[in-house]
Amino acid sequence: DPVIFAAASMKTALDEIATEFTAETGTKPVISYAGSSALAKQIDAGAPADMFISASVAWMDDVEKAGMVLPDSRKDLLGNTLVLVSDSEAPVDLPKLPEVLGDHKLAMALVDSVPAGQYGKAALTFMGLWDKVEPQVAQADNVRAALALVATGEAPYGIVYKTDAAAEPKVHVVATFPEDSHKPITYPVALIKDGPAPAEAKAFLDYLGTPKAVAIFEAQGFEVK
Amino acid sequence: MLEVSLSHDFGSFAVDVAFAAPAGVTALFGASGAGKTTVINAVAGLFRPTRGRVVAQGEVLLDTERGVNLPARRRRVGYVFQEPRLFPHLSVRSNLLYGARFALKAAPGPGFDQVIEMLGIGALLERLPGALSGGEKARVSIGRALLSKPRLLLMDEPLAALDAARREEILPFIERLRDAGLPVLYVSHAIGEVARLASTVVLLDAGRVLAAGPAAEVFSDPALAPHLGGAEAGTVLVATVGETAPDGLVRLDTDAGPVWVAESPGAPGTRLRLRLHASDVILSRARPEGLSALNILPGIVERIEPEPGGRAFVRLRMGREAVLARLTQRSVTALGLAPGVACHAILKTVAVSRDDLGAG
Amino acid sequence: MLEVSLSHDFGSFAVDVAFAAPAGVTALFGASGAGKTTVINAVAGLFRPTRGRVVAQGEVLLDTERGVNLPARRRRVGYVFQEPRLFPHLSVRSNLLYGARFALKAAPGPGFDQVIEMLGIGALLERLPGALSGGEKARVSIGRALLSKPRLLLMDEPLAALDAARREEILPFIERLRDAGLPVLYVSHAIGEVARLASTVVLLDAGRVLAAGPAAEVFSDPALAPHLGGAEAGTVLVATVGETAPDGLVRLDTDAGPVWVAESPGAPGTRLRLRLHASDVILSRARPEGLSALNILPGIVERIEPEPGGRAFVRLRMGREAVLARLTQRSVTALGLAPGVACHAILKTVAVSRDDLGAG
Amino acid sequence: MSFLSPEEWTAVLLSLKVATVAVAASLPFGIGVALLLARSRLPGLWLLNALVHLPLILPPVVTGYALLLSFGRKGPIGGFLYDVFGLVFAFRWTGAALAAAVMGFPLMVRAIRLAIEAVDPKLEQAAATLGAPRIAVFATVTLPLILPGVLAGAILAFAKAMGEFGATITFVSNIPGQTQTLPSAIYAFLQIPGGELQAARLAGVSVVVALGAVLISEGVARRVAKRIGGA
Amino acid sequence: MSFLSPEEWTAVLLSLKVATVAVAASLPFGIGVALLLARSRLPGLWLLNALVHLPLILPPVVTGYALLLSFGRKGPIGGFLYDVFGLVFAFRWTGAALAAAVMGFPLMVRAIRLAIEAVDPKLEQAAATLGAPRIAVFATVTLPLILPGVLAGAILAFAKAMGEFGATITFVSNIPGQTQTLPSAIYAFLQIPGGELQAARLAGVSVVVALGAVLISEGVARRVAKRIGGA
Ligand SMILES: Nc1ncnc2c1ncn2[C@@H]1O[C@H](COP(=O)(O)OP(=O)(O)OP(=O)(O)O)[C@@H](O)[C@H]1O
Ligand SMILES: Nc1ncnc2c1ncn2[C@@H]1O[C@H](COP(=O)(O)OP(=O)(O)OP(=O)(O)O)[C@@H](O)[C@H]1O
Ligand SMILES: [Mg+2]
Ligand SMILES: [Mg+2]
Repeated sequence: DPVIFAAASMKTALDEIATEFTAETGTKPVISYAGSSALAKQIDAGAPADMFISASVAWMDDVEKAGMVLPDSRKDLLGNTLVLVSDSEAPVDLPKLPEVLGDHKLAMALVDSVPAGQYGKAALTFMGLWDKVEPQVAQADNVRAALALVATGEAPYGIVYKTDAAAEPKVHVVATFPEDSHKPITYPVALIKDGPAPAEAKAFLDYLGTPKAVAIFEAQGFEVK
Repeated sequence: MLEVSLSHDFGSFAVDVAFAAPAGVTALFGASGAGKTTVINAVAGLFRPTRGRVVAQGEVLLDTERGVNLPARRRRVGYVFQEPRLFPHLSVRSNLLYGARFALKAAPGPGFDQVIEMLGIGALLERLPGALSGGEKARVSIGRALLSKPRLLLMDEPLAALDAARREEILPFIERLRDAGLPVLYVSHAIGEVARLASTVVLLDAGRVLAAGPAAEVFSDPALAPHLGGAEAGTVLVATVGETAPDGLVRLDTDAGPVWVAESPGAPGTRLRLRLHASDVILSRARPEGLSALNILPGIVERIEPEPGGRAFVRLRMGREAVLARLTQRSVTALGLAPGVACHAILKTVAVSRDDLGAG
Repeated sequence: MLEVSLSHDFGSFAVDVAFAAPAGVTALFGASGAGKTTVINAVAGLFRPTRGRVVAQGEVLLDTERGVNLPARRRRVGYVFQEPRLFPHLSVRSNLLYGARFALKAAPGPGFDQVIEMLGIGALLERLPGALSGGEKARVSIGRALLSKPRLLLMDEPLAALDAARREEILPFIERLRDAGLPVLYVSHAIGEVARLASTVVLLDAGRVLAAGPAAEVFSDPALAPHLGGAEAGTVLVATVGETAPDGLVRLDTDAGPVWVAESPGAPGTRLRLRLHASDVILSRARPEGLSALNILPGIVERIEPEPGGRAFVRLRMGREAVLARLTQRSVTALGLAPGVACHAILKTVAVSRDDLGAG
Repeated sequence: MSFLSPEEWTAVLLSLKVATVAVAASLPFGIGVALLLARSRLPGLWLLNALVHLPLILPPVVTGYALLLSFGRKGPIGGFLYDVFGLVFAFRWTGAALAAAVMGFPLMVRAIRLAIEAVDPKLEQAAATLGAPRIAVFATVTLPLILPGVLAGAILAFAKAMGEFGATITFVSNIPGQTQTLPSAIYAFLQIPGGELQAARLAGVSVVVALGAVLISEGVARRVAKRIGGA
Repeated sequence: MSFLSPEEWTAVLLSLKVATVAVAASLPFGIGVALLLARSRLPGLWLLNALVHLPLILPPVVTGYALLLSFGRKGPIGGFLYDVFGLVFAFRWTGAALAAAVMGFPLMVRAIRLAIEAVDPKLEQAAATLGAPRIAVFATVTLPLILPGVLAGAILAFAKAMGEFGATITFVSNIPGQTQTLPSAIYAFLQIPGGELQAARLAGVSVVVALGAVLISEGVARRVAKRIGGA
């Protein structure tokens, strides 16, 4: 069976698609969910993976640079949107964020290393807000943890992906960052050399483009590229 | 005054003991495994028997029936354990002073310097107990109990690890404490120690009291001799210290007649208990002449109790006192001894050692 | 044959000891803290002195100069520690049998049943050591050492925690082992035990050898009496077991004359050592008549050594032997004793106890 | 120190502070809980025992999440502590210390408990017969005798605190200068391609600092043990 | 069991297997290292001591990464073990066990060492005078006496193994049926929107299973300790 290394944030959608795929083909993809960085390093170290779905362009670049990617198999699979969430419903005018925030915390993923954090920092910098909010930024090790800080009320605001915000009833999207404020959010996918089941992996990669799969991705809030 | 009664079943061993200890030293005597330590632990509050009652000087320490069980820390007993149980992390000095800080300031008790001097542990004060010799540990352990100013002293074979000379320095100290009114419950296998210290003896056997009473009675009972070790049977005479002769010998006046001893047991008029080993007493029908033995006491044969191994105990009545002699059957026959026959008991002065003289 | 020499400085205490122990029991005798355990530990291989040499039966166990230091496990000594050191997690039976599995199959040694019977620990076999009484632990510890089939027995106050009766059962067993050729290094504060068992005595004082030699010599040396406890001085006579009379008494033939005893010390012809306590000997110028004492030995006064406290040691020469008597000065004067005077030594039969008879 | 950026230097100091405070503050509780578990016969103690083990059994993230829910400003305990004592854990170094203390607690308790269970009750009995009240027996006999265990527990907890990351970042996030400990900084470097060298550099610092502390405490512990072991 | 999906059920069993194997396989080494650290006077031992502490001091991710680099198929040790013994750790459950063993090792060693340091050398001396060779002394005296410590160490390591996540997922990834342990599964749920309940459910399972094992071993340890403690 094909072994898929996928960013942990895709679990819901990918599990569902895999179930459909199994029903149709009888092939059962084995999906290992972990942080993109861990997965990339494992692939570099010779992990028996057929496919890598990364939440970060940089880590896919890394794997590609290491020569692990099957030529021409890489493509951008999904896109996402960056939003400001809060535990209150009142919409926020982004340029007023520093005032609205006061001396409270703004929850983000690690701004220098985790993609969601990097995108968020870029967006805030682009809008000229970064310097003002920087001291108040609480960086979590991933988007989900940042969201949890908002959901529990520890931080009144947070910057997360739309996909995360959608599933958490305790938070509300109070603003959306303009697309041009940061590099496009992209989830690249690629087939990996020397995997245990290359043919089935290829089939699953193709299946990710079928309308059924696209519908599932979109239901989770992803943009399918 | 100490009253002890307890019963407990360990499964393989059961104790069922009751005795009363008047003031002074009460010796618990008995074979290994007889239950001595068990009894002492119950008095100390370290062992709670199924049923039991311990009353010390009027205060109820334990009464299982009424649900009274004073914790060990409030019983104010000074316990010299059978094994030393020193605190390994504290210096000898801190071990010795451990109990002092919890003791009543006003309570009487020996002083620190006096105790370390008596025990000969002055040079050890800053050492840790770990590297002490067996006897040194035992001495520190005695000192620790003494310095806690107890109102009752429990001593479980305190001198077993010590040499005769050292023992000779510690015993008078215990005697002085006893004479100052401190009740002592004393376990020992050395009958000399017991005879010297104890006014009361409780003889234990397999968890039961075999005999209990004044030391004189218990020790002169030929029936108990096997439990005491036959060689150790003897009589205890009540004596008063008399004149000291120019040659240094001291006359003790007893109901059986004067006895000259070489040890100085106290000022004239002091009342003492004098122990005569039955094996040390020689009998003669006629009054012997020209012997080195100075003590010749006349008496009447009262009872002859044959012993296995060709020996016999002969009890001589001398006024209100009685003296036990241990002879061969051959001598009994040769001398024609029989109840009612008059004869003399011969006793060497030097056979009376310090161990045989206890304060009355 | 055991040769021991060692010197070591603990800072507060220094040992510097050398002695040779011929076959039989060698007693280490000395006050608490004299260094007895230290010496024994060096022989066992548990303590490595700065300089030292230990040779047992020709084999070098330790020689610091030549860098030889046989580990304890290969010395095959049976060590009865001063404190019991039983394995707390093993039953009494497993403790006893611990050494057996490592012992040479062919080595001689007492049997299991024999040992537990002698020690009276048959009922304890399945118990854990934790809840044993002090004396029970001591006995198991003795058994454990005996059952390891050692070629050398080290016993550090093995009987200190035991009652007289139990001691009386164990001592003959040790005597038998000794007679079977097992060398024993024996520490005890009980001079009776030492006199009975030991052919050689090493007297230690503050880490140094004060006297070493045959037991008879050490014990009859009046100069050493204070170190032994004055009451314990005495003479050791070489004796041969003679006839047993119908009344059960046994005649021992000595160079000083016949001595009747009540204890049965062995078959006729057996050679023994007979210890006479100086305090037990009565002197008379004329041969006394009609006394219960059966043993009357004629002799000549050889030396009179006054003692403080109005006493004196009188040495009587009797053929090739000498007997020490301890009298009051008053008696010395009254009897007109002086070197060269003929007199009789009177000794009670029952005063010779089992403790005073040791195999030659 | 040019080898470390000022921010990293701050992270090093913060890690040390967090670990030290975590150990110091949890030690009394650790001893108390160990005593209860080793000595008490209360019926519900298995629950306490279970609770103590939880941070070991659960992934650190879960523990961090649980801390957030209970000790957060809106959490039941956190709210109470804030209202009554003005204590705030969220986004503060105190929170990092709390997380580290909780994560190290099972290790600390276990070591101390092991030591308590090895104490010879006969010595405590001896102290009692000498008139020592229960607290004095503990302070003068039990505590000195378990000192090697207490130190071992403290060392384990300290080392754990120096390395703790999952629960800490989940609970108090990563605010440079306030809650960014060394492990967070290391983690951050591992999240960017090519950050391994940087991560290794910080890991090296962490190892030197923490091991230094551990080995020094070891020395102390060894001396203490020797002193007592002479018995 | 409908409460758990078949995959989750597999993860539970795998976690138990991994933890058990990790503890069982590392125990001999743990005892050996503890013995060395407690007893030996070799000069370089502080290094071994440091090495043992490392997994505690470093963030688990770093340990996992270090394992990946050295025990991976391309790593120096991993390559050697594969070439010589055919042993593969990377991306196998054996690797998860290795990671768990390494992470639990400091805890195990510390507990055992504490127990060894508390053994009365006089008992070992007694065994030696009775002729017991060194190994026999260890097997018949030392080992039984440190059993409570060994059990405590094993329990700590087992609990840790049941909760280990950072090093495991970094080293062997999170492959269902092969390397997906309970903590990895919990982690995965925590990474997706609305996964908290699922995570909590699995955490509950983990707690029940691991605590069950821990409390049972506790009972055993307690009985052992009591047997010896009677001394
Ligand atoms: N490691 C050590 N450091 C300092 N002094 C020591 C050490 N070991 C023993 N000693 C001292 O050496 C002396 C002799 O000790 P040892 O145990 O040999 O005495 P002992 O003759 O057996 O006495 P006891 O009859 O009391 O058992 C003691 O004073 C003891 O305190
Ligand atoms: N917890 C227990 N379980 C079973 N038996 C016990 C327990 N405690 C004591 N015993 C037994 O009770 C008996 C009496 O013990 P104790 O310690 O009182 O004896 P002792 O008279 O002090 O003997 P010793 O002179 O040898 O010290 C012993 O046979 C001992 O084995
Ligand atoms: Mg006892
Ligand atoms: Mg000694």
